[in-house]
Amino acid sequence: MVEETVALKSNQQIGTNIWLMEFRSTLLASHAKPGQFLMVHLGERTKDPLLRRPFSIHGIQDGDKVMILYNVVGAGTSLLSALKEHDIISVIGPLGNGFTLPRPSEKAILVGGGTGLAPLFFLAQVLQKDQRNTVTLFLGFPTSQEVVRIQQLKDLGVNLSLTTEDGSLGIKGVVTDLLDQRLSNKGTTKPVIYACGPPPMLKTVAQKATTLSLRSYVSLEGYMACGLGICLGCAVKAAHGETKPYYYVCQDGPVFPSGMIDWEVL
Amino acid sequence: MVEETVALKSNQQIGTNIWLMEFRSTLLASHAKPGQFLMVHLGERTKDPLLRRPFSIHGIQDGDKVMILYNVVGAGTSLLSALKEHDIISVIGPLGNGFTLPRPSEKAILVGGGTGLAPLFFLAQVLQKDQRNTVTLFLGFPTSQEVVRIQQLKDLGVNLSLTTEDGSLGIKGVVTDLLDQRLSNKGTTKPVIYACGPPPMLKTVAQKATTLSLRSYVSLEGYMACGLGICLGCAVKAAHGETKPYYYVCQDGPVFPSGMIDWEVL
Amino acid sequence: MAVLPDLSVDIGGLKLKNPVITASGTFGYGTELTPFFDPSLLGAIIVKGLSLKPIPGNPPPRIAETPCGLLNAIGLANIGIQAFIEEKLPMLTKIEAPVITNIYGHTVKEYADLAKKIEKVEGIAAIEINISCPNVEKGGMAFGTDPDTAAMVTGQVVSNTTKPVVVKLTPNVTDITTIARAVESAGAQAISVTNAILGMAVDVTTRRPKLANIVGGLSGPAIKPIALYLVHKVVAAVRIPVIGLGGIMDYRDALEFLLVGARAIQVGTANFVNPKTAIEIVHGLTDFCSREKISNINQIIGGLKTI
Amino acid sequence: MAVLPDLSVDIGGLKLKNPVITASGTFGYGTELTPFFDPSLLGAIIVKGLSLKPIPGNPPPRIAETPCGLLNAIGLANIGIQAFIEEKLPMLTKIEAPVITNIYGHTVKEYADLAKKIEKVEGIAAIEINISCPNVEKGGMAFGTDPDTAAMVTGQVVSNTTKPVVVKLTPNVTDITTIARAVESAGAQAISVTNAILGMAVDVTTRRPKLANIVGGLSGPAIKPIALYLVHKVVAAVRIPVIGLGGIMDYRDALEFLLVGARAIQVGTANFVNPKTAIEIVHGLTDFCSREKISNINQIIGGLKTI
Ligand SMILES: Cc1cc2nc3c(=O)[nH]c(=O)nc-3n(C[C@H](O)[C@H](O)[C@H](O)COP(=O)(O)OP(=O)(O)OC[C@H]3O[C@@H](n4cnc5c(N)ncnc54)[C@H](O)[C@@H]3O)c2cc1C
Ligand SMILES: Cc1cc2nc3c(=O)[nH]c(=O)nc-3n(C[C@H](O)[C@H](O)[C@H](O)COP(=O)(O)OP(=O)(O)OC[C@H]3O[C@@H](n4cnc5c(N)ncnc54)[C@H](O)[C@@H]3O)c2cc1C
Ligand SMILES: Cc1cc2nc3c(=O)[nH]c(=O)nc-3n(C[C@H](O)[C@H](O)[C@H](O)COP(=O)(O)O)c2cc1C
Ligand SMILES: Cc1cc2nc3c(=O)[nH]c(=O)nc-3n(C[C@H](O)[C@H](O)[C@H](O)COP(=O)(O)O)c2cc1C
Ligand code: FES
Ligand code: FES
Repeated sequence: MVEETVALKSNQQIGTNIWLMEFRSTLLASHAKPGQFLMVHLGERTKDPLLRRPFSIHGIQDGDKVMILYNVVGAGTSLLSALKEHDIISVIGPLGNGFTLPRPSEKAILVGGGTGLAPLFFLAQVLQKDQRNTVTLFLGFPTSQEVVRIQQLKDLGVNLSLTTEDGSLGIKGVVTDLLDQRLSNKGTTKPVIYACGPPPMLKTVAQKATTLSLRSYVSLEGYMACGLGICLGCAVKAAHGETKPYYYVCQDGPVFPSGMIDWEVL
Repeated sequence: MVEETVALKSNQQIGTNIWLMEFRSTLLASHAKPGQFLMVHLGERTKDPLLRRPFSIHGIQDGDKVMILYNVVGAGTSLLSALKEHDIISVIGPLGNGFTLPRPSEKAILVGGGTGLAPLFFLAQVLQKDQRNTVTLFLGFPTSQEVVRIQQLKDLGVNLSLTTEDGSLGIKGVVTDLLDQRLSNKGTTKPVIYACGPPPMLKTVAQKATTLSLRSYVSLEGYMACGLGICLGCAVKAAHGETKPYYYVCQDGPVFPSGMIDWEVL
Repeated sequence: MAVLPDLSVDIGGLKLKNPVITASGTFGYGTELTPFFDPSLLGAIIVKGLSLKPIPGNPPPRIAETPCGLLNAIGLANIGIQAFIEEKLPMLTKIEAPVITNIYGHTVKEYADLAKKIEKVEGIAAIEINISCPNVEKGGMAFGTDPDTAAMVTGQVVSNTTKPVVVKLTPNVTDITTIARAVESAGAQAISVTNAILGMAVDVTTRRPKLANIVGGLSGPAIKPIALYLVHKVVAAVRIPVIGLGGIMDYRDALEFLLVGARAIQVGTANFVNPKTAIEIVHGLTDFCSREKISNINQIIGGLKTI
Repeated sequence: MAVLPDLSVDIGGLKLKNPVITASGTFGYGTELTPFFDPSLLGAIIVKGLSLKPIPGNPPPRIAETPCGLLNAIGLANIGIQAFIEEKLPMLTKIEAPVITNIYGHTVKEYADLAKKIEKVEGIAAIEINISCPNVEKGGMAFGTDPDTAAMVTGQVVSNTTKPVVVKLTPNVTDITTIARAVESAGAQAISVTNAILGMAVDVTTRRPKLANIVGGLSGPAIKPIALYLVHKVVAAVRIPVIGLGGIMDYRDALEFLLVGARAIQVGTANFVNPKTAIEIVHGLTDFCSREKISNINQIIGGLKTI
């Protein structure tokens, strides 16, 4: 875990409200694991918004280029989107546990909703490099307007399927439909599921995994003040029977085996 | 008085911590008088700093181009300096009274300390256009590093003299030295003095003007919350014998005949 | 086209066409911002706090900016009730929105005298009492920090006027509900929450307080969470309507106050940042209600979901 | 080269090598931020508030951001004093800065029991009492809102320990000086001002409070002017040292508190934004003193010029 001041290499809008930020950091690039995140400072010029913002590491390229894929949803991400090449930001990371990689024998299915794609790209990068098994990636978006990074994913060689809610691209429906379809296909070996996206989607994934006794990992987005385990702000309720009443997303997660979480209250 | 949302035409650093901002506004350009000011919003992305910042109108060019010359001294001006061409800001103006122009028979001496130059440039523009009398402009700066807009002033045709405190450009000393020298020169008609700069400089100018019974106008920089006469925040103490205990810089000023102000407490 | 939502609210007998009011001391004497919008479109206008005699106010600096906030120690500068009635009110009566005078005194009697003076004047719709000022008879603690004193001031004003009386509470108390109940019992028709919060700031370069008065009142977005909590508490404690204010910058902030139960809201410091704030909030609330198919703003008031 | 300025201060018998302390609840159990800097370089470390039994804390959401501020309702989640002593303290004793435990109870007896437990433990330099928590025996009003209760808690802790006792006051009172004097009389060696200020926020989209607990404590730069004013008042009211905190983000903020008379300062919310804040303040104060030719930090403390 380090705090680094980096100069942006680029920060570009690549979809409706979606931006890709890139900077170089040998330290972060060499230590980061898929599923880990960064706490990004919004700049020295203002104290509002006050807190850093958590973003998954979207991918590592050319050995030292770190990428963040983000949705502009509020004041903080709006400030970020105004940054230009050469602007300086402070980032802390890599933080959190990251995804537990599949065993060589296991097939991975990655399920992403919207910018839930962010950490899955990095995971796909790493898994494809292994070349043990082709990664299956299911992505869902509201409309074709939000669909980004498709060519880059294809270049990785993943087995990609898309849904949009309005049917403007890929299959009409939600991403968990694809998962349903795939899991009803009994022939193959039991896959491990890796999911990131809005809570209702993760809940559906978790339920399916439980029903079919599959291993599944979900990446959660709790509200965070510090990202460092010192504020105890990012609590999520642990499932009944777990040893702790709450887990802390920044320390115990952001990736959890889906069975560890109490989905009733999420 | 209008509120206008304008797109920046340019916003460039032209000296140590000194920036020049330009935007087009036919409305402001056609109504503004030298000595009036604008309240500039710092952008929608943040509430810190909260308040608009007051800046003199530095000049009008090409009929509709409004200029602001500003010193980056704190958080607000730092935010402003980060704005780029095409960025949008809201400005309110023209505000305040502006300078009372000299009578045709009178000679004007303009005295500026540092960014006190800002409103004097506009005044010089207007007076030179009149072509009645060549304007005399005395400017003082800490060092040559802060000296800006000299060529443009020369282009206006003003009679310009410079001081720097370290002697790195022009005459070594402070700008009121030039005024002293000029005023000791009894030959000419009584000039009207227009001054803008730090309070100690203005005080010196005011004292000289009183001693020599000259008309002199000073442009003050009080702390302002609104600039519109509704907060009563920008009070300055009126001289003994004035009808009001306080004047309000945004309404009664920012330009005052120097005799109206109580210089003891400024 | 859809019917416009009904934004009107009733504040202790005073009917407002919408719940947006400008806060005392931040809207001048009522007409200064007409270059920006027509104040007739607002729910009501509260003018600068008035005293019996003109008050010059504090020496400068009177204001200082703090993170997301504004500290002020204007010293209640005002032209006095008489000059207000003679010089300002005639212009104000042309505005088709109720005009509320905000008053303060140094003694209980001064409040009563102000009420008597205002009672005789047409064109003033209601009185808001500022009880956050020092009680010179009681060692300078603010009238609003003690329930008995607050009730006494309220009672004196109520018994000297037939106009609705709104009491504006100070936030600088241990339990605001005891003060709220005291002024309610004393006859207040409504309560405004909150006045500015005591604060200070230091210029580390000069090692001087940033305000000549040392202490000032903190307002603006910084105090919004505190104001919202106080409104929430007062709403639960009294039956009379509560007007919420403190840091409201846009219609979403206004909605927060309405949801916790404020019957109307006031816009203060925001007027300085964007003089159109109040009217933009009226439009924002109208659009919000239309979008959410809310026909009457009262359906939102107190609509906070807590389970 | 010039001699380094002496930044050491004395807080009720506790010698600190510099006046920079980390605030309870914002620095974990003391070692979490060692990847960023060596906590031995700080004046002292105050750990997360501890209770007799472990407390799971409130349901989420526990935090919400407000303009220049942070609302939190962590619910005083902690592992309990016993687990702290067994699991955390051994690591902490390697740090060469005094460790202060922050404690809270639901009853006066719980405070006394905590003091007894801590008294037996080496490696804890002092006790800070959090009296901003609800007194379950007295209807849930915070211990710190009533001078007698505040004094009683203080007295019970003081009589059960030989370690210096710091009482951390709540800002949510009408007159903080009466509480300050009460705890001073009850034997407190120092006073911390201030804890977080009560506040709330509403998500207008869901119409729900942003905190599951509805109400939370506001901290961060938004409250700095309020905190500074409270410190200014308490400094004038007591003889014992005052530790100032609330919204301190950099050494200039720290200087504001020292100038109004705080003998030391605490860094809270800022640790979340920049985990190196505390050490940067130490460096900032050192540089400031060198620049201004101040050989001893005590020359700054209380150095506010008001005339
Ligand atoms: C571990 C982790 C990894 C993340 N990775 C990414 C990523 O790779 N790309 C990306 O676009 N976003 C990611 N997020 C979410 C991102 O942090 C938030 O969108 C961002 O902080 C919003 O900041 P803002 O100031 O723009 O919005 P705000 O103004 O703070 O909020 C705007 C809206 O977003 C909601 N919101 C804000 N923060 C969160 C949050 N943490 N969780 C859920 N809702 C929130 C608010 O309730 C509000 O409705 C991640 C969050 C976590 C915790
Ligand atoms: C009518 C008027 C016209 C002005 N015209 C110009 C201009 O043309 N060009 C220009 O560069 N500046 C001008 N100023 C000053 C300018 O408004 C301030 O420098 C600016 O607001 C500082 O904002 P900030 O956030 O960067 O600094 P802050 O962080 O607010 O303050 C930085 C430092 O500047 C001081 N300061 C801030 N505001 C003022 C003020 N109003 N008066 C005196 N000191 C202040 C503070 O005490 C502090 O030491 C004018 C001011 C007024 C009232
Ligand atoms: C410059 C200024 C002057 C004020 N004058 C008065 C006043 O005369 N009477 C009064 O009751 N409140 C006065 N207030 C308090 C405001 O009406 C309001 O209660 C407070 O600012 C909180 O609201 P806000 O955060 O929206 O500004 C004043 C506030 C400011 C900033
Ligand atoms: C997340 C969080 C947890 C806190 N926990 C405690 C605590 O356990 N005990 C305590 O006395 N104060 C606690 N506080 C209050 C801080 O110690 C401090 O008094 C307050 O935040 C104001 O300082 P700041 O603005 O620098 O944060 C907590 C504050 C925050 C933000
Ligand atoms: S975000 Fe602070 S503990 Fe997780
Ligand atoms: S700045 Fe508000 S009255 Fe002058």
